[in-house]
Amino acid sequence: MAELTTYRQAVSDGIAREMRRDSSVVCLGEDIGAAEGVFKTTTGLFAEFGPERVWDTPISEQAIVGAALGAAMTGIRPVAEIMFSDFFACCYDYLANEIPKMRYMTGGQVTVPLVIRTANGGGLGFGAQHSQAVENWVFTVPGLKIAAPSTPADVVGLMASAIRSDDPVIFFEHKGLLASKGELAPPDHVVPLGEAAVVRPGDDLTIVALASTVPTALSAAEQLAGEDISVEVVDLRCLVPLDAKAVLSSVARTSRLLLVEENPYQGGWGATVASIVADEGFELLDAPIRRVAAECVPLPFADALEDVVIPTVDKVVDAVRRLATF
Amino acid sequence: MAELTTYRQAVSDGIAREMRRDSSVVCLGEDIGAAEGVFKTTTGLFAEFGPERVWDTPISEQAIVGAALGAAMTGIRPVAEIMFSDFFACCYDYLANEIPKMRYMTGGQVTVPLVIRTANGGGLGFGAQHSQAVENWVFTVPGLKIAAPSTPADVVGLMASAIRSDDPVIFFEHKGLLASKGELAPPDHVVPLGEAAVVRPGDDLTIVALASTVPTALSAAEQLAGEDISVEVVDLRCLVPLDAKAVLSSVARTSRLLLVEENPYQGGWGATVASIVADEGFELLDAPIRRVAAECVPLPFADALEDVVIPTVDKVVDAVRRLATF
Amino acid sequence: MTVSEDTSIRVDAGRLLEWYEEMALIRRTEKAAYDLFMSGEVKGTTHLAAGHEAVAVGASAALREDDYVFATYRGHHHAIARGATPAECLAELMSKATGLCKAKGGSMHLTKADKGMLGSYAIVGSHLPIAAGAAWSAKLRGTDQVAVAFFGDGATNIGAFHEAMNLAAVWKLPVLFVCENNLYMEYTPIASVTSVPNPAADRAAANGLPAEIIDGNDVVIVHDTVKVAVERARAGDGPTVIEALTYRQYGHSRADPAKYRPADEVERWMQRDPLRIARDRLTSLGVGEADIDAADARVAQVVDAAVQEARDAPFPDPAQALTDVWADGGAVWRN
Amino acid sequence: MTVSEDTSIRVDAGRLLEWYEEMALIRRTEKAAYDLFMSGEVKGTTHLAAGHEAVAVGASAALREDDYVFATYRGHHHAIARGATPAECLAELMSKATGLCKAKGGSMHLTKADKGMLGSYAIVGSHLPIAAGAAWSAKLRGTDQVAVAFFGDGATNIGAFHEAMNLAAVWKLPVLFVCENNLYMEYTPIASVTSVPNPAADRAAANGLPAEIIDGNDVVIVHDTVKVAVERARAGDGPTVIEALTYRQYGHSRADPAKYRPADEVERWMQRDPLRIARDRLTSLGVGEADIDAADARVAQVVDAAVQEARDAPFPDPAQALTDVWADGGAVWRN
Ligand SMILES: Cc1ncc(C[n+]2csc(CCOP(=O)(O)OP(=O)(O)O)c2C)c(N)n1
Ligand SMILES: Cc1ncc(C[n+]2csc(CCOP(=O)(O)OP(=O)(O)O)c2C)c(N)n1
Ligand SMILES: [Mg+2]
Ligand SMILES: [Mg+2]
Repeated sequence: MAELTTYRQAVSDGIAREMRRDSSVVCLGEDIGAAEGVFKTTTGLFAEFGPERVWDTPISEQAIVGAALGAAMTGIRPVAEIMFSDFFACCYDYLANEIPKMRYMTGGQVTVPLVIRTANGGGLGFGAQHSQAVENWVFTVPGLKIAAPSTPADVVGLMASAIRSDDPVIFFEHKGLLASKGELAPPDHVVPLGEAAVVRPGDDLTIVALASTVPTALSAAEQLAGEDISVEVVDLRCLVPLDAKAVLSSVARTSRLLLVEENPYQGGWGATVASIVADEGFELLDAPIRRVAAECVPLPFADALEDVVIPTVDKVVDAVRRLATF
Repeated sequence: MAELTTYRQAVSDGIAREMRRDSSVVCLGEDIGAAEGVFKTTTGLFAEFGPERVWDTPISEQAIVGAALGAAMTGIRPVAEIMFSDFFACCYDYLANEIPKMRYMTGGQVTVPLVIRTANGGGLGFGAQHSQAVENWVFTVPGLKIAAPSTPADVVGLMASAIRSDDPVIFFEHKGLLASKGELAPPDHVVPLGEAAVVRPGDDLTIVALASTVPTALSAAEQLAGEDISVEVVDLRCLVPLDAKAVLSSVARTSRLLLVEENPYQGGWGATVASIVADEGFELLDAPIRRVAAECVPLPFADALEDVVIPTVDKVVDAVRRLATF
Repeated sequence: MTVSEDTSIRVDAGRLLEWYEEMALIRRTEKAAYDLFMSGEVKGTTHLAAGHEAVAVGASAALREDDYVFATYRGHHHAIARGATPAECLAELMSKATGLCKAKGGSMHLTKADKGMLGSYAIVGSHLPIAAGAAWSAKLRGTDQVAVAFFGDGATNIGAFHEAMNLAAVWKLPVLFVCENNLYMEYTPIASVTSVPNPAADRAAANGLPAEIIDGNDVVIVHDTVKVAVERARAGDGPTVIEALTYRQYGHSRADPAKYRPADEVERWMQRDPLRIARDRLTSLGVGEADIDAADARVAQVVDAAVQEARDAPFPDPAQALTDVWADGGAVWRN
Repeated sequence: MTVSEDTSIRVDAGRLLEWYEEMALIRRTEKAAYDLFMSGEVKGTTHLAAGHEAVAVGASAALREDDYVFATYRGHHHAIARGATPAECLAELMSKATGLCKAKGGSMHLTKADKGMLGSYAIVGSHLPIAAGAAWSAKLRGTDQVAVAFFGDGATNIGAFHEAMNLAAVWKLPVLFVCENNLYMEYTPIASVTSVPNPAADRAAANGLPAEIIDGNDVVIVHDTVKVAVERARAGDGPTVIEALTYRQYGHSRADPAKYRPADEVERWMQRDPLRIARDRLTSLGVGEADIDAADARVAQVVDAAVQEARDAPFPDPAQALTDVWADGGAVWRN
């Protein structure tokens, strides 16, 4: 069996591999240097690459992302860290109005090869302003590629693609997965942006999941196997490019679709996937499309409350049971 | 027939009516005072209510919306203007992390009765950073009420509800509709938040539309009537609260649903509505759910290009024809 | 450190003893919070303000009951200084139904609205415009309330700080911007990412505002400085920036051992513990050690009881998760 | 106005005549843009820089070909000063396929990347951190390129300005922050919403930066000031803030008649037209009126031809709407 590593370590590894390959890759962010990141996801980078490649910034999210953009326009491949994805709101002008529109507005004159990495999602008890899963925020804006891996190997493989991409990529590292373990990525491991993975094959129903909801879906599938319900789990891995074909071809076999999203139901990414299937896959469906997403409330602090709000294995199992017998 | 007025004038009227009723209603924003707003949507307010009720601000979107929040927490009913809705990105922390979460995070201690008004949408040739329809940006965040009227009377009626609401309301005024005319709202006209309107009854297919896409849908419906396709047009008027019942009960009669959205397809509000119907209305449907939304690109400047990107009457007519014969 | 100790300051011994006790109460509550975090009874994260007590207590003593206070995620001291009990604070940290915010907020979001403590904000700098807005509201309503925003040195490099100062200055709002400069952001020294030596004070003139740099560990100096600024604000003379030099006695958050801080720096600041400074002042004012120790003993009792009370409190009813979004108490977003 | 005219400045007459011609070219192009807007051939909006020519031409003359320039929606002058032709600018405004940005950008987004003109930004202040990033890139790549960000007085109250200055100062980036202070935001006088008299310059010290306040209508003064700042930047001595006082000769945008401006103020500034100032300097340097008029005539010819060329150009192929999102030239977001 391959060696195991943590998702957290995979982040640093993935960045380091690219920094070794390409000297134009430069990191910036708050506390990422000597402190190695508040989530320890930039471990070893400062030691290996030094202050010319790993830059500590002030608490200035607009300056961080804005500077990354300016650098990307002029020959650097910046990898900017926004400590918590909730803080995307503090630099959203760059995410929504500047970065994704730059190439288009200039008629293709300017290319923006940058990565914005961020710790995303809940599960660590950080409360309403530090726990959100906000892939859907950036999903509203055309012009950004969006990766959200669920395993250490995918972290490395997608990081390689993200950093090598000539397009801007928003890279979500899930806080709740940081301590999880998985196979070490082999050398030169590259996962193309926009390819979903069938992480568990099944026949009765398709679950489409992303990042933290992949293990949730897998646990549910495992439990449901004991009830003779065969669930296929598709890990989208990216929202843009969106591997809609993978979803549609799974639904073509299972005829049933459940989306499991960490973001709130209203405006969630799963709604777009659902709408594609409700259009292009309408004739494939034998049952309603359902979404297990977060309740439409801010994230509460207490575990007892949080469990009511976010998708859990129980909720997924329950939803599958009801759909399977529809 | 009732007197006519413009949508633009209805905005000022709607605000003025509430300012007369309640002295705690205070406006702030860029160039809204003596200059009466760059879209002339605060006409007469400064003259009638003076500088103590109508405050010109610096170009500081965070300060505008942040100050509105602080004032709302302490006894004022601020009505803040963000000149173009694209600039929501410049104060998105307040829209996403502060305002909608305040009441919840404090366990109900603090109430936030504020309105943020903004000129939204395309059609005036202002390019990629001044033309977006961004209802979907705020729709990703639970805790905000969202109004987007399509007629002068609804502007007044929804403005009354928004300003009287003890919850935060994001109020979208559509730039492309400002010059359009409609019936003057009667005195004391109030349209409750969260009630859709069937603006054209029909039997064969339901179009759900919002703001600018309402007239687009109505034109399409008119044209299709000549082809003996009877289209029902539902004007959502609000995204939160969402009148899902109105949509479902229309679809219960027509069995066919088309959503017409100005925002891009990816992450659009229509996806959430589609997903509700694909779940709760699955058995009502005789055809796929379709969405005519903007293409997933930034908004181009030239009209010849913009027409390719945004929903047009032709695109709606075409989509309805194909769905009606499905 | 550029702080010159002003020995000419006069203060009533009885009042100072009250302040001492309040600071001790905060200190002991923070210690309890730390222990509860380490034992797993507080989950998530917590940012302790031990070392910063003089800022909260000194400032609070200069405010009226109906004034407004806005704090950061490192805000336990401000909640307590404004009258939140250790029991309700700890209950919040421990996810209990009796918490200040019904366990919906957590350590980073202590709020005690009925005491004018209008929240702890976890997005750096976000509350500065909000505090300006509360001050604007006071002005609009014609009260002479004042709003005070407390923030860290790290917050001085974020745009919202600049926007808030400018708006407050132009509108002459009754707001104080009080920086608790503890030399560090999370783990990075503020000096390494800031273009001026005094991150808050050196930015004041850019908005035409007066600034004071003070010893933030001396409760008397804090009180006296804030008092003057509050009077200015109430008189309609606008905002003041105060930069209070202080130091945190724990790490940034959670179990951070703060290894990035030089030992001699820590040592120097521990010598300048706000409780010790206050104790010295009390002694020199003739207050006996026994009286001070009695205050400590009272505090110990209160906090021990608070821990017990919080421990005994129930977790919230899960149904509470779907309340409190809207003013009607509910969370319904669609029909 | 605090500008003192420095009569000791020396400049080569030939060079100044070139600058004059360039300014005249901008002026005439703006006039053409105005006429085309009024006749409906330019749609949407347009923000003319007539009156601001000396800033663009003077600064540009102090830069190298490989330096970077970042401008605002009021940016035609910078595009032209960096080498964009009037024809390609007007074509962009007229939604033509031959426009600088293939008619995808429009008046507010002129960009000429191969001349280092890295864009016109329509969100106030947004480009200031971006310019700092380009300067950071130059530093990282070890070139000695400089980035210059031009912005309005209104932009000085937005957070991004503060963040950009601080980052640029801390990292000692080779960037210039050049404010075109024309006294107004859209319709509101900047003084009424700004806490200091010099909106840009008075904020520099807050980030440890040097500042200059200059006559932005005198191309020679602009050139000389920028030159010194550029040298500082290239030498690794960090950013400079320059506040150039100027005035717009049209309204804010579209057909705005700018009625909110007092007649005597307008009159005073029209007297200080940058073209007139340059013409006076030329005459005092001994350049004959005929030579200057010849420049005007050349410019008229170029711009008239440019209008014709832009008029004759085709509208873009609709298929172009779905290109240029990604580096592969396409816009595919799903399979
Ligand atoms: C906008 C934003 N960026 C980053 C963070 C992460 N963060 C939390 S506390 C902190 C350090 C803040 O330092 P300072 O303002 O000095 O306050 P202190 O913690 O020292 O009291 C950072 C970077 C945040 N909460 N918000
Ligand atoms: C963030 C943001 N807020 C508001 C606007 C609307 N707006 C466009 S130009 C302008 C005035 C800007 O004034 P100034 O910076 O002085 O530049 P000038 O137009 O005078 O050249 C405003 C408010 C905007 N584009 N971006
Ligand atoms: Mg600090
Ligand atoms: Mg201006």
